[in-house]
Amino acid sequence: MSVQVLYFARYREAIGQGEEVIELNDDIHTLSDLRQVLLDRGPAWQILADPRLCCSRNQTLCQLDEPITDHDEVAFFPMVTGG
Amino acid sequence: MSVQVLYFARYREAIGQGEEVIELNDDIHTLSDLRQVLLDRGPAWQILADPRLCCSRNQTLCQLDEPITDHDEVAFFPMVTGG
Amino acid sequence: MTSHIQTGAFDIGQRMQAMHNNHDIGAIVSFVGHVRGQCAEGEINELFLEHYPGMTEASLAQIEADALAKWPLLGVDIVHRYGALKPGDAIVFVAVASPHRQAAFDAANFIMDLLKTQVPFWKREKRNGQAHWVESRDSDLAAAQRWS
Amino acid sequence: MTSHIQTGAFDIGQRMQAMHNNHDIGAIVSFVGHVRGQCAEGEINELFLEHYPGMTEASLAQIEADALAKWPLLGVDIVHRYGALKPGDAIVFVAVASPHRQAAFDAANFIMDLLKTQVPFWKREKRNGQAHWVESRDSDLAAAQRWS
Repeated sequence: MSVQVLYFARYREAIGQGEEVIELNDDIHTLSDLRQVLLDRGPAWQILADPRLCCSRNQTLCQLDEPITDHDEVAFFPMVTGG
Repeated sequence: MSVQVLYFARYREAIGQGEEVIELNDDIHTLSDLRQVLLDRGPAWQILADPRLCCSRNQTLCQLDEPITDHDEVAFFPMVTGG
Repeated sequence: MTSHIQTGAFDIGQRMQAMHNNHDIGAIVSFVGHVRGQCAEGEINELFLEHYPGMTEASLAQIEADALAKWPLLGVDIVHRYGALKPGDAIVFVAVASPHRQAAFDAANFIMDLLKTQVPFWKREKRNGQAHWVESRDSDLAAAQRWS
Repeated sequence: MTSHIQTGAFDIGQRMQAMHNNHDIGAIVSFVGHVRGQCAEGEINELFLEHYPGMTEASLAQIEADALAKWPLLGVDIVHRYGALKPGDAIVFVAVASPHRQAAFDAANFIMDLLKTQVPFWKREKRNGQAHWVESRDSDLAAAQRWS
């Protein structure tokens, strides 16, 4: 399956890109599985090990155990600081 | 002693006047004593028997047991409803 | 720290702008009270506000001082109208500036609760053509007691 | 019920005036957040706000819907800026109209608490010439949890 993945704020800066489309194997079922794929890419990606990492699926906040399906829009970002 | 007494809102309307100066005998010591003098004036003054009557001495909210002294400004009024 | 007791209308935008007079201010909370066109008893044609000149100003100054002692405020502005008002008219404006938002929210809420129960204003409504003095509400007394 | 995500400044007086669009409204509470000139770490030269287009609007719409389910509101207006801002600039405006004051205070407070913790905005400050992403505050999380 194919998902669009977005990164924001200091994650985006550390990773060096704001979005990408990723093709995932059949053994990837949750955002947690997807995050592990990204962590395995190398040092720049360790920012996603942030214990306070937030994530969303299709523009709704969710937990890492959220399942993902084909064509989802997924995002990883630090805790928000607006207002 | 001489005190200025003010009435507001529906008390003022019932009594038919907004302020007066009253000469008080030596046996009048508190706002409660003053109120009794006013109640003794007749039917129109019974509005001051209102159980939720409020009063002030020199423009500060107080209780009926507040002492009064010469030249005080005293007021009787219903519960406030501004804002 | 100011309070204005007046018969005339006031300019909310101008007052909001004047509140933001230094760069330590992070939050401004404002409250505007308006005359409603209806109440439980029917249509409101007119509202008349009586007050106690002198004591009104003194009690608002005391409430401002109490708010400043409770929260780290950088500004307070209070306007309250009296006399004849119509449905839709703004009666009261309270704005509070602070470095942080919760202090601004709490102080504005506190000032309104105390204003409703301690400042000598009385409302007379003309409803369905007849004049009635507005009754005080026990819920207002309860709200004011939260802060003591 | 509206929310506006924009780079440009907004006119507080005009928005306050637009909120008062019917005679059932008795109370309007507004919050304005401003960029401060100082923080604990030093002087702030510039603030840059990044956001997540699409999700920002969706999460504000959800917060508005939650507020409407909790309180009898007659109007909500939210404006949030993004991009480059300077000390003194207004970042965010939230206004709530209701028949009664406590609902307006509570709903505005609720919207700000949830906005601070659930809406995807991130602040980068330039302090003493160096850029830093602003850290989230545990006190903001605690404030949001009061409402759940």
